[in-house]
Amino acid sequence: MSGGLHLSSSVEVWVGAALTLMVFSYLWRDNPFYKLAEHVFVGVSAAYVMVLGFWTTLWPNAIAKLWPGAARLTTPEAVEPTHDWALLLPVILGLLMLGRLHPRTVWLSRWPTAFAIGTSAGYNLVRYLRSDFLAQIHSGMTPSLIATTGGRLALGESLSHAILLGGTICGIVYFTYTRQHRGAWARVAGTGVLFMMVTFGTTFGYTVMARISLLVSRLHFLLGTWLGLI
Amino acid sequence: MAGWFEQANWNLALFTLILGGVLLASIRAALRGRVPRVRVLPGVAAMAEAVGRAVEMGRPVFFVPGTRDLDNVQTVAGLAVLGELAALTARLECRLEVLTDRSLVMAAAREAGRAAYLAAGRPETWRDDSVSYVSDDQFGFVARVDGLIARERPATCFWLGAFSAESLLLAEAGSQIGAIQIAGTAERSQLPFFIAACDYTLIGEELFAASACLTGDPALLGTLRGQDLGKAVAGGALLLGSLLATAAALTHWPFIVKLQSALQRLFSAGGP
Amino acid sequence: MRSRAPQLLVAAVGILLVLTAFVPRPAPGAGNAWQGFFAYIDENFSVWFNIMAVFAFGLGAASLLGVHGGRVRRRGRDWPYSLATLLAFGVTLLVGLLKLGGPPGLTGDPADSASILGRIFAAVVSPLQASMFALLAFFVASASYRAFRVRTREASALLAAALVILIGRTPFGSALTQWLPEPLAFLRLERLSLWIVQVPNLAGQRAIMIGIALGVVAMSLRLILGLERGVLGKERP
Amino acid sequence: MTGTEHTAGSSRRATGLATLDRRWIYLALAAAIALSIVARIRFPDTPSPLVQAAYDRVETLPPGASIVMALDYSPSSRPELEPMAFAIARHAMLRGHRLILLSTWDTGNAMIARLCTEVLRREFPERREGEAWVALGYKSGNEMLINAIRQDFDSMYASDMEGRSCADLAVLAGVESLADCTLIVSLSSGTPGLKEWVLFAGDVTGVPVVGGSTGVGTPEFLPYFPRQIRGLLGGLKGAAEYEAALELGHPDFHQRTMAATDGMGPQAVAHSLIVLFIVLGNVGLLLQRRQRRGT
Repeated sequence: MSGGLHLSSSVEVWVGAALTLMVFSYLWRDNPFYKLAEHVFVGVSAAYVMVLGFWTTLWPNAIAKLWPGAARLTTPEAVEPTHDWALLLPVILGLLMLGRLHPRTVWLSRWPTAFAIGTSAGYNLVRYLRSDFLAQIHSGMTPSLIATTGGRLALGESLSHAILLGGTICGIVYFTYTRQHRGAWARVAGTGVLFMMVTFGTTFGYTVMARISLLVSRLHFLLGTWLGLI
Repeated sequence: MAGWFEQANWNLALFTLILGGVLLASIRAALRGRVPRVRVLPGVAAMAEAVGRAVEMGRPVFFVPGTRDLDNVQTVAGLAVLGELAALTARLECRLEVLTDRSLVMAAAREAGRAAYLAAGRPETWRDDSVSYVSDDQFGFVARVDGLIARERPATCFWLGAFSAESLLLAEAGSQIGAIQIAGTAERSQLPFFIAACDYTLIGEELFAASACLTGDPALLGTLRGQDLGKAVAGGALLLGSLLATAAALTHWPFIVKLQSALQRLFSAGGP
Repeated sequence: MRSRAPQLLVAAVGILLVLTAFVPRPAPGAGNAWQGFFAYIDENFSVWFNIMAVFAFGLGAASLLGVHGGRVRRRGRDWPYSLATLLAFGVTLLVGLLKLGGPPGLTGDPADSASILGRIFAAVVSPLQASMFALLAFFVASASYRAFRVRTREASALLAAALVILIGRTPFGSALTQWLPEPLAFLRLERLSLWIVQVPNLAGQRAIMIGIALGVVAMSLRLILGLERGVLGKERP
Repeated sequence: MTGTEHTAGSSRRATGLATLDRRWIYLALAAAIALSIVARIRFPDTPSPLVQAAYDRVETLPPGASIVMALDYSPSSRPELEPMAFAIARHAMLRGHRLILLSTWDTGNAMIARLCTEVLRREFPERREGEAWVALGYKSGNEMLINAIRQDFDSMYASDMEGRSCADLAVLAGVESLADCTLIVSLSSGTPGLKEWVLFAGDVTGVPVVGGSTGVGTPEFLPYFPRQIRGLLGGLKGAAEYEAALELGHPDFHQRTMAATDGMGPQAVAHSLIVLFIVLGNVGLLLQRRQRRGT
């Protein structure tokens, strides 16, 4: 702390520091400073995302492909994209979505909603079946008894494999719906819960460091960049 | 055939057909009266009570159907639960506040809410603006929701859908004001935080089962029987695969080795 | 027409997308119409979805203006703050859509660091995002204090695993247990945390993943069949 | 503000431990981290087996061995991964290895450029660019890039980042493809990254892979150790351990920066504090139980 304060002279740093403190004030309780930061944040960030959506999604992927001349407006040296009339479909669906703005045309918006729900169903069904069902079973089919190179039983490793297999199956049992969790079945399911709790504890423990880093870098900004203490 | 069907994905196709068939058969059986008795999920059972608590306290219920868009199946599962909860808030005349960070989700949530109030016989009490859009920005959304929680002090918070790092930012804010919180997500990295901060958490697949359990609709309950049969396949395959792998490694008998590699191929997730 | 037909669209889109997984990708410059059709769907439906989502911004904006505009008009509680939201929203939208500042005219990246939008991002959005995100450090601390108690068997398992990992992530974690003799070496913190990650953690993850996969498959099928009432706002029987 | 329980006066202290107002926790955490930043607290670290395995791989290669290092990360995860890149690059230079830098991420060029200016050119001026190391940079294609350079580097990289023809560079003499390299180092914060380098490069060619990943991503890679990944640096701690290993193994060498070790100071303080609060909460709970049983 030898140097003492060396306050920053940049307006942006001061704005950033003020906003940081306003957000942190929430930790004490809700207050006018937090409220102001929150309301500005909502307005700016909503508009920011909308602007990016317009210029980086709608413009190049829809407008420029329906009206190739448009591409030149944003990138003069660009090669004109080829027409893709099929893009009229999402544009029409998008316009139907706006039907919600008027009570009499609300029903129109159910078509684009249906399209969206259809994509969620279609995209995920096979993907999850492959990567979370087949792949997990595939990598779970490992030997439960491991022999050392000398032909003896590797006790520790075998035990670990057996625990892994047993824990997985107990966990699966926990998730069953159509059998009441009573008696032995309940004990197996309970063991499954214990395994899952260990899983959650592990993930939690591993995440703490990443979260602390975020605070460290914010405090670096406040103490260093703003106050010049370090 | 070669040009029509991706042969590398034969086992994926096989399992799609098997699971699809099992699910369809379970639905059919349930519709014919063989409705499975489903065990009570504590998180689902607590939902009605949690809404009732809000009515008693005269405070609102907050609902967030995740923070991803409508193409995420968890969002849709959250909305399915919202449909059932809205029917409840309609009957109990409880204030429902749905906050979304995607416009498409907002539209779908309004549709679900309106239909639920209509079905509950109270269409006149439904207001579209009880579902509002905040901001697509992850933390802009959180800033608003946390602020609202501190100000409106909801009695109950539902966090049902796909969440990222904001899970704990939302759930801690709710815990600070002592709200009853019921969460559910299939994002494995966020489950620990909901478990730590919420009263009830629907773990992974339970999120998808919640709407079925709430409605008690025979067809939906039928799919739960189908899912359980899928679990039997998974557990059986794991046991058999392990057994064969052990036998193959210890004995090296050609027959067992062949059988084991055949089973491995059946569950291979490779392909293009 | 109004109630049934959108459900057919859900089914059609869902089934088409499921089929894309089973149709071969056409070789470059070759492939039949069947392959070409599904390749187009596979590549473009997510783009279509995003285009639709941009149109839907209109609804989001309307909701935002409705909530905050309404409060300003009625002079409701906290209306000056709502005015701040409206101003922030309007200004950002304007300078962004017109690409004010930065590269000339409409050319260039809308969020270019020299543009006004880029500068708003750097000065306002970025510190706000980072600060909200940093709140997590505090919340992680308070949540672990509250939840990690030896109340039940389950909570104790959660606590034990988290403690081993947490202590193992500190520089002196491994020193704490270094004294353990070789037969008990498996209890040394670094080995124990590795074992927890590779065995019980993996078992739990695997069970959850298999469950989720089945849940997603069932949910998708229910959507395709139109069994989930509620989501599409189908009137109930 | 938390749901304080109403208990008899005698057990107030125990209850207090079990139901601390969360604002004390916030204050303690902020103060502890701020103090450890300002006071620059450092703790000596010891390398864990995973990091030591990575270190030993680099240490035991014969001088002149060619190491491919992929910097697959972006500025947001730079704090965790850059210290790894710096430490491993220093180690490779010290041991006289050849270093080939590339990336499958478009943000990778900037990351490679920082490594070149901050470490390679500045700290090892005698190990010349083009002879001891080369920055090939980013090429698009994701995992297809890995597939392509498995056959030969030429197909993707005709020149390095500064436009020098690769055919003229001494550092690439005898290194036609990934298969000719002696070690692959992948530092990644997502996809494509370590997993792809293992699946598409290490597993196929047999060239050993050593990896580094963000703290959050680490558990995913642990199952690959030790067969497919020969050494693993997990997050900031992994990087700090590598810095420690380098200090132990080459005590004469002065590391100009030890960003990970510096960053671990506040981390260690914060982690200890959280553990302390957990312990306090449980002590409070146990005291409460005992008192309840007593009355």
